[in-house]
Amino acid sequence: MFKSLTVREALRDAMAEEMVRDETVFLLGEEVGEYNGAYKVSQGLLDTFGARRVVDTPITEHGFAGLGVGAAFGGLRPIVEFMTFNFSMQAMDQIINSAAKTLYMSGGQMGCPIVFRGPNGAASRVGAQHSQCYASWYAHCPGLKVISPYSAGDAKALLKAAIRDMNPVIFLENELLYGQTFNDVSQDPDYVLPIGKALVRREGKDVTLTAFSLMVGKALEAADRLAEEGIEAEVIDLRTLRPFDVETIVVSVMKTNRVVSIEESWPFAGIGSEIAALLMEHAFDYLDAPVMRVTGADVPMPYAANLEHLALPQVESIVEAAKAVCYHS
Amino acid sequence: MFKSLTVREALRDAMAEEMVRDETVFLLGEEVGEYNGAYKVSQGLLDTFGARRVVDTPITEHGFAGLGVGAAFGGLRPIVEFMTFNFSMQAMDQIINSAAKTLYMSGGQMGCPIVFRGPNGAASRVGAQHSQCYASWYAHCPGLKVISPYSAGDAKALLKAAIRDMNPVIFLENELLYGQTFNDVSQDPDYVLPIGKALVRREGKDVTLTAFSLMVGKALEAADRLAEEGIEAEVIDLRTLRPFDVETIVVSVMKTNRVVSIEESWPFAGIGSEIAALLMEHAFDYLDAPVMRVTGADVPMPYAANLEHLALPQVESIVEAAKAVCYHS
Amino acid sequence: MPKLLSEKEALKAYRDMLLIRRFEERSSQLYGMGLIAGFCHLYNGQEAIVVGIQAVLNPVDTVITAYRDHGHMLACGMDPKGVMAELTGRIDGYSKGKGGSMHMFSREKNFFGGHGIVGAQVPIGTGLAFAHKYKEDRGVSVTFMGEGATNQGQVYESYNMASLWKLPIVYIIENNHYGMGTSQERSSAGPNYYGRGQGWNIPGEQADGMVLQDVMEAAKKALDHARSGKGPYILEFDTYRYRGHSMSDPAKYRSKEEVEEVRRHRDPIDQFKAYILKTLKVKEDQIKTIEEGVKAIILEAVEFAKNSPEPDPSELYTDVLKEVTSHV
Amino acid sequence: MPKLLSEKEALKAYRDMLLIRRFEERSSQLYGMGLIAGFCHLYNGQEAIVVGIQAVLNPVDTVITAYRDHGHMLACGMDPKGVMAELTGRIDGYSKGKGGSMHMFSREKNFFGGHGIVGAQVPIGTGLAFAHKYKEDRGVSVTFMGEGATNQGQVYESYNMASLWKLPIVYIIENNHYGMGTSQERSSAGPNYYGRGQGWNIPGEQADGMVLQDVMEAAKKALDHARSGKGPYILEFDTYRYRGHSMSDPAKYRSKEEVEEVRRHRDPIDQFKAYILKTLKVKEDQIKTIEEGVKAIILEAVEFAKNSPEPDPSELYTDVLKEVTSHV
Ligand SMILES: Cc1ncc(C[n+]2csc(CCOP(=O)(O)OP(=O)(O)O)c2C)c(N)n1
Ligand SMILES: Cc1ncc(C[n+]2csc(CCOP(=O)(O)OP(=O)(O)O)c2C)c(N)n1
Ligand SMILES: [Mg+2]
Ligand SMILES: [Mg+2]
Repeated sequence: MFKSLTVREALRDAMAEEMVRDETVFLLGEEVGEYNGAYKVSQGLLDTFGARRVVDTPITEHGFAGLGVGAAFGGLRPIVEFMTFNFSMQAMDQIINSAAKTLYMSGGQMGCPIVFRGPNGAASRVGAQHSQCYASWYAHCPGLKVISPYSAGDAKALLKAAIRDMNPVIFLENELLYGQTFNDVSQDPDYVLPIGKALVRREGKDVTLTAFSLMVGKALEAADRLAEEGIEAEVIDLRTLRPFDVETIVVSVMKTNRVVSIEESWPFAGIGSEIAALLMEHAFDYLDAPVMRVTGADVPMPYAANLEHLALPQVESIVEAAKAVCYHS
Repeated sequence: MFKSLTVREALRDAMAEEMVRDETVFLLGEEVGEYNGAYKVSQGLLDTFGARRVVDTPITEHGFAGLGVGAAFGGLRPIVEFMTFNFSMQAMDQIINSAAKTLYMSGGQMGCPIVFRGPNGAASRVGAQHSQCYASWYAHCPGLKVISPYSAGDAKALLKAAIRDMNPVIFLENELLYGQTFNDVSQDPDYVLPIGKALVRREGKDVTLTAFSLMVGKALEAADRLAEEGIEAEVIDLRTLRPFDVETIVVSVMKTNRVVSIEESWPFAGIGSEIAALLMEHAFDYLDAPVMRVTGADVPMPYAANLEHLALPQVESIVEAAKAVCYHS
Repeated sequence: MPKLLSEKEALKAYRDMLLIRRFEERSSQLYGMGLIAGFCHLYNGQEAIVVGIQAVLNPVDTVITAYRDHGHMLACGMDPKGVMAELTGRIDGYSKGKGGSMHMFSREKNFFGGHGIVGAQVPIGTGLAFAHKYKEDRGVSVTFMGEGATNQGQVYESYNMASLWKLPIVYIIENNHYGMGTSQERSSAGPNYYGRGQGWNIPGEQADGMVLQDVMEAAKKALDHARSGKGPYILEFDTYRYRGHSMSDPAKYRSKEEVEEVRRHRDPIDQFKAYILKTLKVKEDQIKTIEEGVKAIILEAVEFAKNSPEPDPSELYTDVLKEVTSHV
Repeated sequence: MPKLLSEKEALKAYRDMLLIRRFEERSSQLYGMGLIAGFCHLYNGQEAIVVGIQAVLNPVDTVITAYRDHGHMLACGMDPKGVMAELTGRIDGYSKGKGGSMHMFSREKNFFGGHGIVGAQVPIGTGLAFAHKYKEDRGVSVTFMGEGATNQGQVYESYNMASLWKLPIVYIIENNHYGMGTSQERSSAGPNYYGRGQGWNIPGEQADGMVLQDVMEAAKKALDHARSGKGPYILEFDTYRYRGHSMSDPAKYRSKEEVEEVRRHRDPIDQFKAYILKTLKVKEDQIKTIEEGVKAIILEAVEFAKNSPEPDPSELYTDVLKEVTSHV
């Protein structure tokens, strides 16, 4: 029942299945059709569903994001692909002011069921303008749901949930994960995951590592290394950033009493900051050490290979942070 | 030497003095000229400096923010007024990708000395699209400086510092403060404040209240009330959000061992979250209670008078939070 | 003209324009009394545009506009009570009091808002047109904007997609010559607004927005174009707003004479009244009856809006997310 | 033609086009070898545009473009060594290795980048024009964009301000008929791009971007217009890129024949070479000398770029903020 697929294939299958299920679901974005996706996520969809439902757009993010919002108001269920989320900054006003706030401003009348998806954060060597992580910006804003999966199975089941959701959903993928294979992909077209639930990907009793997207892989690697040194790390894949599953983290902390938060974005007012604040509020007496943050460097992303490596969280820094909160040297 | 002025007048004077001092400083934005500013902040500047230096723009935030960036690259020192920061969302890409990142991407060659200023957060009863606080979004991003003053004196001295700064500065004002008078305004045209320093506005030993902009006033009121109940609150006016003055807070916490962070924005990944995280890292052993956050409600801003009141931090909730961290009932 | 309007239709149009005018006058009063707050943008002077256009729409057609939206809502048949109660921020308002003047909607009447960010409604309206085409429901999206808004880049991004994909949409530019305090001349380069679509192969034309019949004629042509699958059309209407930009604008950027001149010689309601009296031979007392009817409706709306309760505090946290998922 | 180019100038133009072509060929190789990474957009085929325009610029004029920028940098006299070292991400690159292919600048040569976000350079270039006018330095901003970028709304927001304020700017549209895999027909409504400025009273014209002399002639006219205070001008050049959109694009959306057709009959370097051989009677061995000179420069650049060290790790945290304040 679970199959091996790349994240790229899993995402494509999620869209294809939902497009089969619901005639109002369509895909809109740059190069999603004839090119089969800039990163080939929409491979084959144009052939299967035709140009009515797989729509290539001009390079006008502000305009086509707003068009998507209007189509959602008009009764359709758009999936809007940003070639990368970096370009969503041009569309920010439509995403926040039109998509996220209108349900509330209308007293519940104007739902906006839309998915904005695409790769978020750094790819490889693409420089500052193409490497920003938008997780904390979007997670800051009520009216949105924000998902950022790691495995192919989660990517599929959560994207399907996002497409079925009645709200605007920000679906943050990662270019470096697209080619990665996972054997956890459900083939059941009715299989969806609930939005808003974190997953304990590895159990451990000594320290909790929280991460999302690509960083889950790094956290798991770090946990392997830590195990060699006798530290049992519990790894939590956050999966959804809004609504945020603080419970799963608190339960873990009650056991481990130590947390390292990992994210590739900038530290200030990031996801790790929120975790620190939430744990203050919900688990203050269980913390034997301060929550430690491993984050991207507080700089725009450099192009040079060595600097880019230094700018991003690496397994070594996670291991070090975990040891530090365990007071283990 | 210090004079009584409204925040509105202080901001105007700051701009006027800097425009006298430096011929390359100019003001650009909607209604800044003939209308004397939508909120009258630029009152009289067109008359004094003429249309070359006080430039009314079309309603095209994306375009004129980018034009400002280009003018800064070209050797000028633009002050770009957003009628409110809500409209800066349309210009977000130019602010972050062009203004904030280019110095780094150019290896230090392309400085962008520009000030983006205007009212931030909620005014009164203007609804969800006009009431967002952008403090944590901007403070998240390296390459920017972010200032949000409370008093007229700080507004003047920090806006002058911002205009003289070689970097892009986000200057977050508050519409509800414009008409408020403070007697702390220096008349010395050379008086500037350093960016990046918080100010202890009231000393106290029992609990630290941190706030910025309008919320400083609420924190001071809360401190008065707390004093009546025998709790001595120390009130810190953050003033600058990036770079962030964690030292001043830590010094205070070493004394009070308790912190309440106040901000009008949404809680998730806000300034309060960052303060919690920083205090974990820098003052874990000094905290006798978890950092408590008083924030805006996690909803788009409602229009109805009663709901708007509930959506924003009020003095009562600050008092309650302070008592809670003091374990005082 | 008889082609356009029967007597009955003419009287309805007159009534609708008057309803809007009186509604706005009352809004202004309530604002002064502190019952309405925040931004409140009145439509006085521009009534012929929405009423004229509404007259040629089909029920399936959708309407969207900016924040100067009271007229659009009343014209498309939304209940003045619900609109006024929204202005006062009460639970019986169209948005339960959470939206206010700028943010009202009616799915029932196909009115899609009420948007506060200048220009934002234009791509959204283009998306409504996309949905019409996708669903093949033969509807047209009627997307209004001010002349100030036409400088927004997202307008041209929309024109491009609408033209490329032949979307059924009519873009309506309500040119009242000012965007807040900035006159058209100071905000906009180019000979006109309706012609800016040419660069995207979109036909456009201009008409007098103070003359209801002219509005209808132009609108009919544009709607026919869009309905017949030929793609977008742009209409620019020459109009004028009598009041300041919003309730807080004293409008010092123009002379009293300029305003008076328009009020006296070009008022859309006066012009239309003269027309129906003269050409359609409508009787003065028919007009009187209409005027009294309107008065009663407005009074009722005001009473309703004053007496409707504030939303329950629990409403603060509702409507942030919709918690049902779709299972077709 | 003799009006436009002396023999010396013609040979320089030939050399510059060739330099760009060879530079790009080498970039492609180094990319294949893993020495260059990330996005890398080559300029092969479009050389006549930047070289032709550069030939009519004054030193005070400023240039800005998007990410397909190697040609622009070489044409304006930036050192191939520094450009290549940036491509390899080394400390001697124009941005100390921090910017890469898309993000290089030279204040000295008045080259303002190198911008990765489609369309973003257009308001920025308009701001450079604003600065020229403000400083009264008689400079013109020359702002390049692809035909795909012309659909961006910020372009029309820029047109509006440039025309309103009569800014000295020439907008250059390099129409290579594709934006990534999307052909012009699928991305853009309207009869052409140069004419889209009409709605803002901006004159425009089109020329063959594969013929250096045509580029120069059109550019001279446009620059004269902007320099003389008449405001913006739009030039659209018909051109072609031989390579995929970036190094990772196999360009399956067009046929090999289409590419070959252009290479064979319209190549800007071949055409210009034929012209100078025939009309200017330049000798074959003069050409040879130039070609060898170019070869040597490129080899030197490659060696330099390979041998320049990576930036010191401490560079990670420099250049985030500039820590001096201005005291005039
Ligand atoms: C993006 C944005 N910028 C600025 C504003 C503030 N604002 C509200 S209405 C307005 C003027 C709009 O003028 P116009 O489009 O002509 O419409 P009118 O008010 O005349 O109906 C401005 C500047 C806004 N709401 N949104
Ligand atoms: C806002 C934005 N959206 C998408 C992209 C991805 N992208 C980079 S180049 C490009 C195509 C641009 O085509 P065109 O303007 O014709 O320039 P050309 O590459 O042909 O020189 C796209 C879609 C981007 N960089 N920025
Ligand atoms: Mg107007
Ligand atoms: Mg192109």
